[in-house]
Amino acid sequence: MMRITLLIAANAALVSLTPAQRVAEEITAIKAGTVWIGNGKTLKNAVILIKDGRIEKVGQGLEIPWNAKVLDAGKRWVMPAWVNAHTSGGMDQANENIQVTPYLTVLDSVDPSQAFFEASRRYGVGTLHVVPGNACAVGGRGMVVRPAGKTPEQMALVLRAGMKMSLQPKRGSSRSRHIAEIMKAFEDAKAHRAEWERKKKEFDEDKKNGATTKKEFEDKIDKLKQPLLDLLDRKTTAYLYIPRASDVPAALELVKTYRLSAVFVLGGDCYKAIDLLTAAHRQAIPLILGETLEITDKDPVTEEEKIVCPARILYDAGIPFALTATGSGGRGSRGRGASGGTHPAMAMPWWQVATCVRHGVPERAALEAFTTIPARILGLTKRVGQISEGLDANLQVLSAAPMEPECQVENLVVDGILIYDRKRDPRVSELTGQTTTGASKEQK
Amino acid sequence: MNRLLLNPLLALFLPIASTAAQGAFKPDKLPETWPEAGKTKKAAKKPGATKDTAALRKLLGDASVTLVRAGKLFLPGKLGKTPRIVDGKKSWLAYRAGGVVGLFAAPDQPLEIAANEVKAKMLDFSDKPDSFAGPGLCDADSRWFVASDAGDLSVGAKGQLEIWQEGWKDLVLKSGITTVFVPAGGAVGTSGPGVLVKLDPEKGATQLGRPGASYYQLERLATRSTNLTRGAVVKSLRKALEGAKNYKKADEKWKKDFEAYQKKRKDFLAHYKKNPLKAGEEVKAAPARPTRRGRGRGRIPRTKEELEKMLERVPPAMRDRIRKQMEARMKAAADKAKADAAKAPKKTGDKAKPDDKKKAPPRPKYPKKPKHDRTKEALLRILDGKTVLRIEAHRAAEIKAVTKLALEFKLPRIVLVGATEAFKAADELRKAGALVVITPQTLPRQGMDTLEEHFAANAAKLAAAGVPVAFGSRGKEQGAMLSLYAARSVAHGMPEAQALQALTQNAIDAAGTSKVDTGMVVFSANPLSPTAHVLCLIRGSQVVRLQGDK
Amino acid sequence: MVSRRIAFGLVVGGALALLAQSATAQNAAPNGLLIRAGKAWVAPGQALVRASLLVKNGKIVDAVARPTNDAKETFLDQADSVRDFGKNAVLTAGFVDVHTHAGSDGELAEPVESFTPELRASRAYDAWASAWKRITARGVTSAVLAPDDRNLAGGIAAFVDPGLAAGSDADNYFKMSLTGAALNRERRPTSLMGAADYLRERATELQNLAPAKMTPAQRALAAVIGGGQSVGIACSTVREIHAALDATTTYQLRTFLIHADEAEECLARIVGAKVPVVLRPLGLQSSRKQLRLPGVLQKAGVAFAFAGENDQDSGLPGLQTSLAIAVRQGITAADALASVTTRPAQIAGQSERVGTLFTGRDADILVWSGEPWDLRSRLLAVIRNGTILHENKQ
Amino acid sequence: MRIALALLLLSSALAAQGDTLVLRGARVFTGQGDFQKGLVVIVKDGKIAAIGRDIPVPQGAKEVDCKDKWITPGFVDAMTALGLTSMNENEESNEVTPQVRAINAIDPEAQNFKRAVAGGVTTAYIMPGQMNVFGGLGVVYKTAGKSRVVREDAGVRMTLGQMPGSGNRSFRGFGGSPTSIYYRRPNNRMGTIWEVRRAFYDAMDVRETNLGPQLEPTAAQRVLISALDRKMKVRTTARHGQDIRTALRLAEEFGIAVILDDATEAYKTLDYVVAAGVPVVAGPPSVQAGFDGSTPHLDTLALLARAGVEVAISTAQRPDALPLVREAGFAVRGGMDRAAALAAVTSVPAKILGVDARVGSLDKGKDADIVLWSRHPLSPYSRAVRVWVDGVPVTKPSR
Repeated sequence: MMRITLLIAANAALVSLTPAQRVAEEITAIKAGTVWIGNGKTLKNAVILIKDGRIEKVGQGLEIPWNAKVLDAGKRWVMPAWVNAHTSGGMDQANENIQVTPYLTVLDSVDPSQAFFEASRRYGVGTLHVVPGNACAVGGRGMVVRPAGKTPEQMALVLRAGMKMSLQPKRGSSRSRHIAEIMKAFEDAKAHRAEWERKKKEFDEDKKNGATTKKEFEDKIDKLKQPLLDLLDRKTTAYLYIPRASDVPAALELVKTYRLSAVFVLGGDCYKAIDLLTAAHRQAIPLILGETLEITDKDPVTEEEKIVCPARILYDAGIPFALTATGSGGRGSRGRGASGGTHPAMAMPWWQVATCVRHGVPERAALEAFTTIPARILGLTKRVGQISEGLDANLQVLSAAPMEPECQVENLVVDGILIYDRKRDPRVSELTGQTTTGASKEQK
Repeated sequence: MNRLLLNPLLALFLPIASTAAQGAFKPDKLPETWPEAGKTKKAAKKPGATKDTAALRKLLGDASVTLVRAGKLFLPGKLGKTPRIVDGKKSWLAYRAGGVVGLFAAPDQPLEIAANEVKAKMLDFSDKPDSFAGPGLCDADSRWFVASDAGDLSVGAKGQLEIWQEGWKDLVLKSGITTVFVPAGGAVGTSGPGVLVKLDPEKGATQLGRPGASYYQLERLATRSTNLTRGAVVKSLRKALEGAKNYKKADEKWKKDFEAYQKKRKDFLAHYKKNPLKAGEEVKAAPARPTRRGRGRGRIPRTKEELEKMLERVPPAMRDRIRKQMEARMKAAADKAKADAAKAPKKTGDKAKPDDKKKAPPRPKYPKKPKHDRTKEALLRILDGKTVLRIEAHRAAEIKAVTKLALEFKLPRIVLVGATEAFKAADELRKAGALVVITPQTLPRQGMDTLEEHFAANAAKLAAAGVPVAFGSRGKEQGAMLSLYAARSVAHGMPEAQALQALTQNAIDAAGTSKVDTGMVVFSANPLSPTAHVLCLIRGSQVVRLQGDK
Repeated sequence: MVSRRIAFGLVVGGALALLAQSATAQNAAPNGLLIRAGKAWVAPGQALVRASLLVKNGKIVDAVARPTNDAKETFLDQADSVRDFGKNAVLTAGFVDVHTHAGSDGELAEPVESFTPELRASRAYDAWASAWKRITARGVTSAVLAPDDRNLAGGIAAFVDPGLAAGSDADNYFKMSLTGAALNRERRPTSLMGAADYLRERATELQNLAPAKMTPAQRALAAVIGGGQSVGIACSTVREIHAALDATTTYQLRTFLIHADEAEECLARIVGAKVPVVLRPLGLQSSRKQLRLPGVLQKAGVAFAFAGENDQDSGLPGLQTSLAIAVRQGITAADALASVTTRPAQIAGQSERVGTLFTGRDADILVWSGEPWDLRSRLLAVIRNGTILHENKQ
Repeated sequence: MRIALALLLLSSALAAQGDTLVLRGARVFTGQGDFQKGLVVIVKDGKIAAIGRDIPVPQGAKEVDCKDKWITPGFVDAMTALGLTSMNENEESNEVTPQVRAINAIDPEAQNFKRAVAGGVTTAYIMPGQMNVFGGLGVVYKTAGKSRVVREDAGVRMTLGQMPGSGNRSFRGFGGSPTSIYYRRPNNRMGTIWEVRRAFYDAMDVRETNLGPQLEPTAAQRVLISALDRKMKVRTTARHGQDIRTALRLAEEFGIAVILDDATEAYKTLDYVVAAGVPVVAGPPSVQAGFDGSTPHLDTLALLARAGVEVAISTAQRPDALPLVREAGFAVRGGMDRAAALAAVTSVPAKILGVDARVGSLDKGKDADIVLWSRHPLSPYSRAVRVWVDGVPVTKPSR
């Protein structure tokens, strides 16, 4: 029951969208040329039936009800919408300047009207796990959102998702002081709880011995330290950003000493510590790769430069990985520095998948890195990531197979609502001279 | 646990696991771990005939032993013994996984021993007259495996090294360096321990056990500071060491308070168990001590003399204005006191309170536990002598200040790095039992009068004065040239055995973990000469034989 | 009374005599000095065991190997003073530093104009600068003072005996530089393209110009084009080396490269051009590439020599360290010794005067306590033109 | 180890020069039209000996199996700064330096050559930077192999817009010392055009008044005279709409053979460009930030191709451009059809540079610059499996 009311609220909100998103129609059936299910299988000329925002049935030759609102994607590809497991886009200020702020949450700073969400719709991203930035030791709680909705609450899929942590020291402070601050925060939280338990035990003793007449123990654990204690009790998962390969041992040690349930978000050259990453994988720590998928690595002895793809190295080591678009790629072009700075194209998931395939990762593994694996990391395998019965209707319609150069995201359906149509995208018409009604502008 | 060590004296008798035996620290006598450098004792016995043939027979039966014979054999001086270069024809050098076992005289007549009994490996290079066998060399201050933007390793080098860096293989194969010590270093203050890294052409680089020397960075006083202020450089270290001592004292005090608290707690509960509180009553918390706030400023003087004494501190121009204000306040205070006295009821002097209330003990206050502080823990390990204190100092005044501090705090083992003007403070260094790591890379700063070819002459003079010396390359590729730079000290008068000792055992001692196996290396010539290259490497039981220089 | 005055006279007389004697020893070469030592590297790879050398008025007369230690040499009668340095002393020829700016830093570059071919370094040579004393104490008996790397065409280098005034015939090779130091300045040319174009412009001017009408600058350039005077081109990156070799082919120059740090990447072109290379001295500050370069050049068969540069006190003796590190990198001892004696002499075109201990050469002799490339051996004495310049007693 | 590699390549070059190659079984794009099945390519002595359906195969030829792979001629990048230190490498002592030659400053071992050849580009036009009004003479240069120069002095570079003036200081108050060489004209677009006109008029004076030896044209004027006689192409960098129209006006005024470079805002002045019939070397379509104030569009190349303009795709000396084959893929995403996009990186730039007799297409007698792709080259998944330059394999078979 709660599900439906939430849906209606979301539906109403979608319709009255900001002017930029004039597209919002309910879809209950999709005719598709080929459907990439998500577990490697593809169906030809299939029909997808949607009821109450969930996928009701997927199959060939299904009978479409007469009053269904149909989206005809006859000759096109239909895929599950991308799932981005770790991004700090969509907020104008992603970092606090105090190192340890576990009590903050992105719910207060996500801005639905940001261009980042418009770009996510254009690139076919259906689910985003928005977390604070990389500059704080303990950044705060993230949340899983969909790129449509007027307020953060309406966009939310999971209000309280992972806790963001980062081993990236602030400018000026050293790597070691950064780790020491994280440890100190954990030690303080533990000491605070130990003190609270001691006082409670003494209160019970007093009560038993009649030394006090109060009914029960009034002190409470400090609300600011509770999130850290949840981390220690493995109630929340820590998304730990590791900037460099030499930080991987420190990350593993942190996870071991405080027995955290963690997800490692790997920075540029973490692929060099591949044996430590295999150990992490064996401890069931999921790995997420950043945007730098082509790094020019200079051989110290022969000084030859070769292009290295971390995704290929993880694939060769048999470690499943998730890909992400951290939302920073889009902002202006960045020179391809020696460490392979991100090219603006890297903000588009299809380009990251293509880069991995070019470096030898099979297409299925690359596509799953943006669909089923991030869904599993976020624990939403029953909601997003695949096209199968019971899951949310998060689908994207592509103009051609991902391997074709002409492949574009034509439509994006989230929760059964069509929220993006390429022909009615103001930004595309501005960049290609066609007016929004398809006529080309240069006749003017 | 180690914080429970009582006072340093007790430390002498408790067997400290990780370091060699700690001799009682008498400033004049050299602590046992540092070899008697410079003053070569007359070799009592005939060279080569150190152990008799029975020991040799026992070793031959031991599979883990490797016996090496070459043109010349070098035995480093450990635990105070002097290093010796021995003619290889007449003796064998025995080596086991833990380190060099010793020199054994080759028996004149061949030993009758059954072939199958001989399980030890025998390597005979004595056919090459100028071949040379000795322990692997060690670079006392290397920058290998340091991340490119390391900036600072103050939590200690162990967690921060990029152990997968390549390019060090020719270091091992060409110049026989089998171990490097990567120091921590960072902003002013205590930094974590450095790391000894074992280099093996096959198995790659591995970091060795619990790191030893922890590094202290003195303030970088402006170069314009004069000799007078330079002594103050050690002020921050002194404060830190004293802080560590107080930390230990506070910890012990907390233990005692905690026991007292538990006792008080027990009888507090017992008392209320006998006569529990009635509803609504509460135990009065112990009366809080009046805080100091508000007592100093704005005090109103009670008598004329107090007023005059206070006015002395007031600048003369304002004195009469302040005197008028104060007198007005004194008068108002006096009137108020009189009014209160009149109003307050006379205190009844009766003692009729029920005895159990008077006897009722107040709720005991839990003693505040001192916060856990990692830096102070590190400094305590330095005070106990478990880790070596490693300080970079170049000027004579700084070096003298550091040695004075070491004597004052009875630090058994300190290492000075760089020490460009150490030759001026040679006897202070010898008294403090310090080891000096000479880094040829660091150019002398202005304001220092250095000798011609500064680092070689400096090393030779220190060795002559009995101060143990080690060499550090402070770089990556330059590590391969370390033995050449040590050779330059030989040209300045340092005996060759001392130079080799500086490249092997002293460098390991400077790393703070004295029990380290740097393996055995057989060179084609004396490692100090540039024509030397590595013929054979032995580490543990594994022998790597190299054909010429690949 | 009297005795005191006489004694006083004697003392003064003695001092004067002593002074006179040491003065004479300083400049006029003793006729017939016999030097005995354990070994003499008469030329790289050629050793005389138990050698004794006869030196007469600044030239080497004869060098012979004694059959036994105390056998008498045939020419013993000609020598009127004998110096025996002991049986493990080693004699070598004096080191030749083919590219140095010692003693006259700052005066060896014309900051305003980049193309100054007519400037002569011999004008900026300060024989009495203290730097020369330190350099001779480290074994350099003849050097070439070259203009700085900060000009496209710096001028003409000067072959000098450190400490002695330069003769009129001191002019040596022509110095050019294509390094960044010469180009990124606010004057023409500012880039390699500009430099090639500027050179082409200056060269075309000379084509139809009679020597009489040439300005000194043009005459200096004309002497170089066509292979007359040898040219030293300073270059370090691959692109600069290629530009230098292009200029060599277009104007048929007799070139040798100076520094050529990235020679390893364009080795094929250098081997093809058959040009010698003058390398930076090896020492504490050398990078991985510089340490590897001598070995690479020797394997490819490229002749190389070590320059002393300005050899500021880096804590190690200049050329001897380059020798030791070269041998450690795998260069044969003879080849390494040649790279500081005979090859620089060939490059400076003075191989018939310095570089070896053959008869008729200048008596520039170094006496070592052991093999020169072993850093454990000290320099016992430096003899230049037959006079013992420097001796350390230790 | 590096020398061994260099020698290996050298020796393999000599050895391979001799043996002939036969490439069979792949879909082949010859330079025009679309991919054709069943074509066999035979390579001998660094040249394409024969190409066709069923042609006799000389015995002793090395068979290269190219089953279900795609073959294209080596790509030609018509505007690059490969081997130069940066895209702004110029002789900055003077604003008009048409006589300076880029070939003097090329480092043949530069890493960007290796990256280019790994992306399938075998020939590149290298020209000086954009900081001078007249940058200098470019060179058509092979990105690998032994003999690298294809055509010297293949065009003089003229840069319009703000870039030539951006380094200069206009008046003393601006903190520049008058003696510095950068205290000079031009300082804006008008100044740049004025410098162009002055240079051309000086060259015309010298050309008309043939006074013999006294007034010999300087090297710079000789280049401009050959441009005026249409013997030398003028590569004009014009990004802004108004710069494109100024370039076309200068072409008419002086009768010079202009090639438009980088033409970012060509979609604004499409009719003028079509009318002028001038070839265009367009910039990389994947780059979203314009230069010099211009605003790029995704479909510029599609519009130019559809309007019949002779258009080539290049990386336009931009450090943030993707490899050329990816830029062609982005052009297709912008609406350009595949055959036109492939031609725009092979035969069309070769024709514009005047080297189509040797490179740019797979015909008999042309250089054997061949690239073997794992998929259709324009697909985002494609990878250059093997690249041959002059019949010699220059890339290690990639994983």
